[in-house]
Amino acid sequence: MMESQIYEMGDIDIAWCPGCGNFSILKILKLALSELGIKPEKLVLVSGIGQAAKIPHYFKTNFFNGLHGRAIPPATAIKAVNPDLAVIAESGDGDMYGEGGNHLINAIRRNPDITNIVHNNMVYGLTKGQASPTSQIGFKTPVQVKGVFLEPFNPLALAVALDASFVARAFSGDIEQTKDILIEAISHRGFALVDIFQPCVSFNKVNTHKWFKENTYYLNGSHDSSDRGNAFQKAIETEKLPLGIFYKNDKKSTFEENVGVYSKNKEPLALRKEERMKKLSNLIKSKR
Amino acid sequence: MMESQIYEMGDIDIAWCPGCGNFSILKILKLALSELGIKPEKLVLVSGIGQAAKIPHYFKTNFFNGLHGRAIPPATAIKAVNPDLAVIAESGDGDMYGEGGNHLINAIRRNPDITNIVHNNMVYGLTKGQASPTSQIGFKTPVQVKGVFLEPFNPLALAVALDASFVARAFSGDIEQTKDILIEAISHRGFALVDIFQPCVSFNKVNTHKWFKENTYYLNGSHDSSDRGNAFQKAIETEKLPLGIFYKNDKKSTFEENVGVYSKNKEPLALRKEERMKKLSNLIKSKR
Amino acid sequence: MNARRAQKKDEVSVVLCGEAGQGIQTVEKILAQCLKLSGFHVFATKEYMSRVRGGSNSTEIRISSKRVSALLDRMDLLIPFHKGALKHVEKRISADTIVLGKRNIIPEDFRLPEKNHIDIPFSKIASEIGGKIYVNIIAAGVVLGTVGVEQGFITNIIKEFFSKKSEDIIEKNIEAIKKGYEIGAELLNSGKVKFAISSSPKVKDENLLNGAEAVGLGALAGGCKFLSSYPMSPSTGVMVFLAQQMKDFDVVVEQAEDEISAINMAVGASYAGARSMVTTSGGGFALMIEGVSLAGMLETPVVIHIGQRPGPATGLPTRTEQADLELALYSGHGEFPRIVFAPGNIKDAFFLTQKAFNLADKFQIPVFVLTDQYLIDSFMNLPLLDASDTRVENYVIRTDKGYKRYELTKDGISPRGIPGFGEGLVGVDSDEHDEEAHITEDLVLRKKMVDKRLKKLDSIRREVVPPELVGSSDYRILITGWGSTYNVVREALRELGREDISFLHFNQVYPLYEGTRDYLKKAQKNIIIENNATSQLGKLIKLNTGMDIETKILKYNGLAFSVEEVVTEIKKILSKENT
Amino acid sequence: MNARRAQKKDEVSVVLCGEAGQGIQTVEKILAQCLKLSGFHVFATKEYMSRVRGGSNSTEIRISSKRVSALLDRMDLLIPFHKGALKHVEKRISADTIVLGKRNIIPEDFRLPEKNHIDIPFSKIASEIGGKIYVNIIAAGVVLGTVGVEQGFITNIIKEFFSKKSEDIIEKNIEAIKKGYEIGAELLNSGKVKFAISSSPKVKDENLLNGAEAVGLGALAGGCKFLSSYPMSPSTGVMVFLAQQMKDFDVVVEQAEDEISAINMAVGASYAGARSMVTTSGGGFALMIEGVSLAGMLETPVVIHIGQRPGPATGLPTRTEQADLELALYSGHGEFPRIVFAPGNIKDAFFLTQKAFNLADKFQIPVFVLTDQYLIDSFMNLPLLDASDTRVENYVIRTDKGYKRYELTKDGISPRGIPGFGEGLVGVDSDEHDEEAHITEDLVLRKKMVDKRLKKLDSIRREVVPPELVGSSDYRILITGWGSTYNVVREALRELGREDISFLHFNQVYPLYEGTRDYLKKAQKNIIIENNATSQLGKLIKLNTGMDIETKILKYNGLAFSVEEVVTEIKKILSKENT
Ligand SMILES: Cc1ncc(C[n+]2csc(CCOP(=O)(O)OP(=O)(O)O)c2C)c(N)n1
Ligand SMILES: Cc1ncc(C[n+]2csc(CCOP(=O)(O)OP(=O)(O)O)c2C)c(N)n1
Ligand code: SF4
Ligand code: SF4
Ligand SMILES: [Mg+2]
Ligand SMILES: [Mg+2]
Repeated sequence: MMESQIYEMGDIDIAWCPGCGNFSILKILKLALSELGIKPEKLVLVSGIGQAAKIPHYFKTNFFNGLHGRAIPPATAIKAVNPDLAVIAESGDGDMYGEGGNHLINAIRRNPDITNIVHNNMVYGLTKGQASPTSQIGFKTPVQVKGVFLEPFNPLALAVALDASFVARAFSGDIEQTKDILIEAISHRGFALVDIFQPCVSFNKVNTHKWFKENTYYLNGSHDSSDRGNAFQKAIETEKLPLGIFYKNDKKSTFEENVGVYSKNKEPLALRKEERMKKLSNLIKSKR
Repeated sequence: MMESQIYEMGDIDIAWCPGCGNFSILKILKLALSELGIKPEKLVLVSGIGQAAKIPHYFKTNFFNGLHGRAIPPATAIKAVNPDLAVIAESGDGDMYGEGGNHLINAIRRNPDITNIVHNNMVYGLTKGQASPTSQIGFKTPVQVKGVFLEPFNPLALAVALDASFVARAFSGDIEQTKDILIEAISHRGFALVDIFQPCVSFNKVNTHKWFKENTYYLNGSHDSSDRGNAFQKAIETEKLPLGIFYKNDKKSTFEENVGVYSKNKEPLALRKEERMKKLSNLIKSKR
Repeated sequence: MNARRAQKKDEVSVVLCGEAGQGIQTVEKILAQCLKLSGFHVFATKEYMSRVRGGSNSTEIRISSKRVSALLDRMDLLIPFHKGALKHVEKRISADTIVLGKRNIIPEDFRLPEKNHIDIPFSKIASEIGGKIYVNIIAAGVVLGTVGVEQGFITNIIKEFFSKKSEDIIEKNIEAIKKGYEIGAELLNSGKVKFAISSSPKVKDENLLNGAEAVGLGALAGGCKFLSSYPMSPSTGVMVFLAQQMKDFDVVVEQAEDEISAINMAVGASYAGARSMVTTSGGGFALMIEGVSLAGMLETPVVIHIGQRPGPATGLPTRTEQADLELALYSGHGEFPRIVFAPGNIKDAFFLTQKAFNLADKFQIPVFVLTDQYLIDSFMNLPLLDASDTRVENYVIRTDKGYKRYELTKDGISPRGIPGFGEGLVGVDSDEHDEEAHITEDLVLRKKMVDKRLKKLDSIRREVVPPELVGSSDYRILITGWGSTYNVVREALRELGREDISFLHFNQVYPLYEGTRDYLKKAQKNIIIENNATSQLGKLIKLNTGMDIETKILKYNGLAFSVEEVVTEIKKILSKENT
Repeated sequence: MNARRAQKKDEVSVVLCGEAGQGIQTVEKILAQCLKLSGFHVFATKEYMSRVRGGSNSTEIRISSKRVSALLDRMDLLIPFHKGALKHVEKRISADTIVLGKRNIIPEDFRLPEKNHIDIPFSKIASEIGGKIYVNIIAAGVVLGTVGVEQGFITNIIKEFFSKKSEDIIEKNIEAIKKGYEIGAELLNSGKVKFAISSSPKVKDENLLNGAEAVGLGALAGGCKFLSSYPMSPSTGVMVFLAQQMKDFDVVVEQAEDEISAINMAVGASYAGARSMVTTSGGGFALMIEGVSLAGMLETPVVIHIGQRPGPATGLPTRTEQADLELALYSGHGEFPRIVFAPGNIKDAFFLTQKAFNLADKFQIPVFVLTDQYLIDSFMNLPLLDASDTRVENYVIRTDKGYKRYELTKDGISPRGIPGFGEGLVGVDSDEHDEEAHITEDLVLRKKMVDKRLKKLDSIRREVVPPELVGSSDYRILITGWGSTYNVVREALRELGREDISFLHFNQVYPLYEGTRDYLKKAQKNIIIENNATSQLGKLIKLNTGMDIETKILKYNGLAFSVEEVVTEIKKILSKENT
């Protein structure tokens, strides 16, 4: 086990609000990664835009801080051209479930071996408090003046419905459990979705730390995470929201395994020195 | 009951291939609408781009033939500003589930009172035979040279997962059953997804009329379409693919009901003559 | 930097600087309101970081006996709310700047003469009242005191402002502002600050608006019934404004799942007969570009408000720039007409936005309103807008049986019907289509349809809003600009006091006014001023007039031009001219 | 229209016209291959509707003793496969056009002199062989016979072409082509057609390529390892080509869920060190525009192939146009450098695409390759491309511990590392950032970073591919064009045979070649030719040179220019000149 210090940036200015759940997630992720012994040089953090998406700036590693809603496509591609890298796509709920909804669906279908961490604060933080796809019915904001009336987006049910290979939910307030879930998710071979409840102290006065504590519980040992129907039932529970690993499907092959370039040669495509000249000449000659 | 003749365009050149399942869907839709007595002037067909999406050109009614993947947003808006119109968003599987995936998710969340008909031929027809999101594993195309390896998109499971208000699957080969399903879908108050299996005789030599016949069966009378868990189990069946109405949730309010402009005044917003001058003056004055 | 000295005491520039979350924006609002209602002219503008807490943000409030409307570098009073404040505005501190606050808010390594510092124990007073949160209200009180606002007003405004809070909190805020006021008044009376700003009863009745509100009001005046957008700084304010009006006005305001949905919804709503708009910023607009082309092909009106901010990509989300002109001009694949407005001030933002709706409907095209963070976030008082100067011109017809949506007409404009209104059927099609909107591969018709769409430009050109010439028509030097630089350049020219320099300001940038070349030709020297790095208007002018304005004043660090900066830059150019 | 007569029998233009689904494309391929392998020069181009069955499509195949490479209106032989055919190509039928087929394929109301019709009972022969599907193979045989191809070849080619079919089907196809060949040979021998096309052994060894293949080969030559795209006519061919090569070349080809994903994947792959590209068309590209800006901000290379088609919106999906130049030029919010290539022919499509990859990597920018449906779908023989003329230049470094991705350097280009290669850490950021790619609100640094990115333009300008001057450098009249009009204009000029007219063709349109103005200045008269309605290159030239090319030859009905059309247009201009 490495020291999580290895990821520290030193004395930097963090743009998050004091008390924000993002701090815990940052800390937990560092703990999980160091426990897994993943070196900064072998890791790429990919994020979009939002408060959560600032996480790579507080993390000493390789990173790709792309566009709002678009963390998943570059993460998928990075893993495909260099499977030696551990790749984490991480952003907020607006980013991943709103703007990026179509990519989430298709990442599940592609099943790249990446981890998808979503800071779910049920609000748009960076743009100052509009509803996010996961905002609860009745949640009032300057735009949703009468309160949200759209059915909240259920990422877990969606992921189970599309037979995602790993589906979990965690809470930023629980260091140990969340760390364990992240360790499992990152170790998992295939696309792993981890939705993390995260209090936003500035713009979400409804779903607070206390609210999450009171409205969640952990799936117990008897939950069979290989049973899709069961996972679905848990995913649509609303009375209290279950935490833990809902669903796992270990039988799926990954995108990298399927793209074809690694069937004979395991060297990362990005680093491969290919001698094309001859093949190219032959190909040109064949076009006669 | 009106004559379905009312929707006929007369002697026109239809761009579909002889034998294509689209012809049946066109016919069935005309039958369903005439049975419902919906007049051409009160109907808007909204489509994207693709073979299926050409349907408004073979239909005498109002229509909005928009961009590939973008039928749902204009359909939602049209219904919102004029709820007196019956609005149908209709396109192919690539259009609705590929390019337009994010809009499908959010149409389910918004629940506008529109019908969403998807011609699911499991292939991109108009662009000449690439895989669509619903193409089956192993399906070979000029782009998917080794066959599709992405998990096929399951629209029904997704819709049930997001608690869509009406979820059904039909087959273009079955005129009567499909007509009945469409009648129910169009009559349903709220967003109704109808995925219609449709053979593409030119580019899908796997999922043929015969294949659909052999690999589908109808949900029987005992299926409880109000039970979400049950609907989910049916939606993820793959041995044989069920047809019929999987799920209905009648308790949801619609987008039009929620947007606020119809709470006091039922007149379509688009046709309303509003006297703004005074209100505007007052508002301006209040900004002091 | 400080071109002007604080001698002119009939005008004061107050700068508040603190962290995000310290409530500077509350103070800004209260001050602007109190001052305006007291009859002072006021202008408030801010620059802030893309974060919710911490960092360093500043707001400038100009208070004056005369109308004020532009950013100054000059700071007469500086109220720092955190330690980083002085460093943050360091370059703007002059020999006349007076810093109000405890000594310890001034960093040790900072050399500030004693005479430039007035010790006010904000925190201590706040604690006595009930907590640190009152610091900013006390500060507001101090400002009001130093400029001599009548005390009577203040209590009422505070009451209204905090009306949703508890009695106790309201009381404490009143106490806080009063405490501050006493301190300020005492500074004024004792001569420690030397302001003599006179108030005018006329100002009291004026509007106090920022750019976002002006665009929003313009949309309502233009008959907007549908707005679909996705939040994005700095454009969100327009969506928020309209959302707040939903109770009184018949308008649907929907937050879309993404910008693509937003524009496609807006085009759909418009097809069905509801005037519609989107509000976004560069990156969000980039996602709408296929939709712009759709509107062009469908000939379906839509108004697009772009609140510009610095790019590329995410860039600086809360900063200002004028670098999306070319993107708007050339957005959309294929060729079709459009109009681009770029209001120079708050009043124009109102009138041009409402005009945008009429023109979009008249010509059945996308119309752009380009603002930027500086304009959107700046407040000022201005003569009451007159709603009766606006009109929702109707261009929708009731259809007959044989209605053809794309009937070929002489001017390219086909009478526009909407579904469900009349006997006819209304189709629109993103493919090339025939007069009835059905898909066609008739290539003779294709050419006719392209010509039809482009022909509309002739009529559009006939209605171009001409640029405004500020200054004498007998100029030797002409400065050309567009959009939000209007008031800054105007004031800079007043400051320079040179009769031979005039300013040509474009409120409409496309189609470019036909007489532009004549204006430029008349000048011995042309200068262009733009808040971007590549002079995008300059290029458009060159394209349209063949004239290359080589002398450029460009700024692209994310901030707006200040008056002094423009003065300095012009002087530099003049001095080069003389050598 | 028919400027040239069919006297010159060393060259023949054959047009096949039928419905989609009747197999014209198969005939086209077989013919092109057989003819080229027989040593004839060949050029094949098609126009077709956006449908899978029905409608009316046509393919022109030029067969010649000399190199041919451009669309003609002239039809020496016309083989109609359906009743609509003659109507479809009506305007191109001349007194010398010979129609091959049953009388009943000619519509009753169509006046076609007996001498212009040769009766061939295609269907009947086909039925005898085994069914209607052999009609087109018989037709191919007829063409091969009329031009005197050696019979030996044909059998082998048919065998290879149908190698995946059953023995029986292969046999029947051979029988069909032979039957056709006999008919054709008899026409030739009997003098009913008077062709005397000579073959050259050199041609046999040449390449036979279409534009899509050339771009695909160029990508492989440029080191492309990753392509992510969404199908869209006419650009899909490039994706298909690369997908077919996946077994031999290390390249990931992924069909993305939408164009947004495609470009973001491509940028991601490139960040990680795999040269990447996307292929799309106008509407798909419109969705990539935020991604283009991302590449600009991240300074991450990406090659963007746009196969242009007529817009706006869906427009005419299978037709051709040159109307997305401005969209490419100004795509992306904010300001950053780029390069735009527009290959004039198949060879250039290969070399410029491979060059695009090197330049994208060298300057860390997006590089565009603009083609169009006409270029993409046209086949021709050309001297064997030489792979050894290409090189994958490496610009990626192994990083050290203190590596900074955006190190400020003199020329704005920072050494580029990739994650997992070296000791350093590699970050990229779409916000404005510091040298280590961390988000910054340091506005002094902001300006430096804008300057850094824009400064790269200086180096980019130094490597501009100059335009090619076709014709004498001593011209009086200069025609300027870009992209796929190259060969058509070239042949038109040859046809005109005027020494005082030259053609300036741009393979690289942006940055525009510095010496452009000099070329234009030298001409007494300038003419611009573009396949669009608003003269987009003309505007770019005006912007860069101040010179307005007022005489324009524009076409925007969805078809490419034909040689005759260009000749006619030039003549019209010349005759106006003389009056
Ligand atoms: C294309 C685009 N649209 C909109 C935005 C503005 N924007 C930035 S962050 C954000 C949402 C933030 O919400 P979320 O993803 O939940 O992250 P949080 O701040 O709550 O962590 C939005 C809408 C953008 N940067 N780009
Ligand atoms: C933005 C955009 N991308 C791509 C295309 C090209 N395109 C047209 S139809 C189509 C897919 C058609 O498949 P589907 O929606 O399943 O309809 P089908 O033809 O099978 O009925 C594509 C990719 C387009 N028109 N616009
Ligand atoms: S706004 Fe909310 S999510 Fe963002 S940093 Fe503050 S508390 Fe956290
Ligand atoms: S290509 Fe397929 S889907 Fe399209 S019309 Fe032909 S058979 Fe139908
Ligand atoms: Mg959030
Ligand atoms: Mg399909």
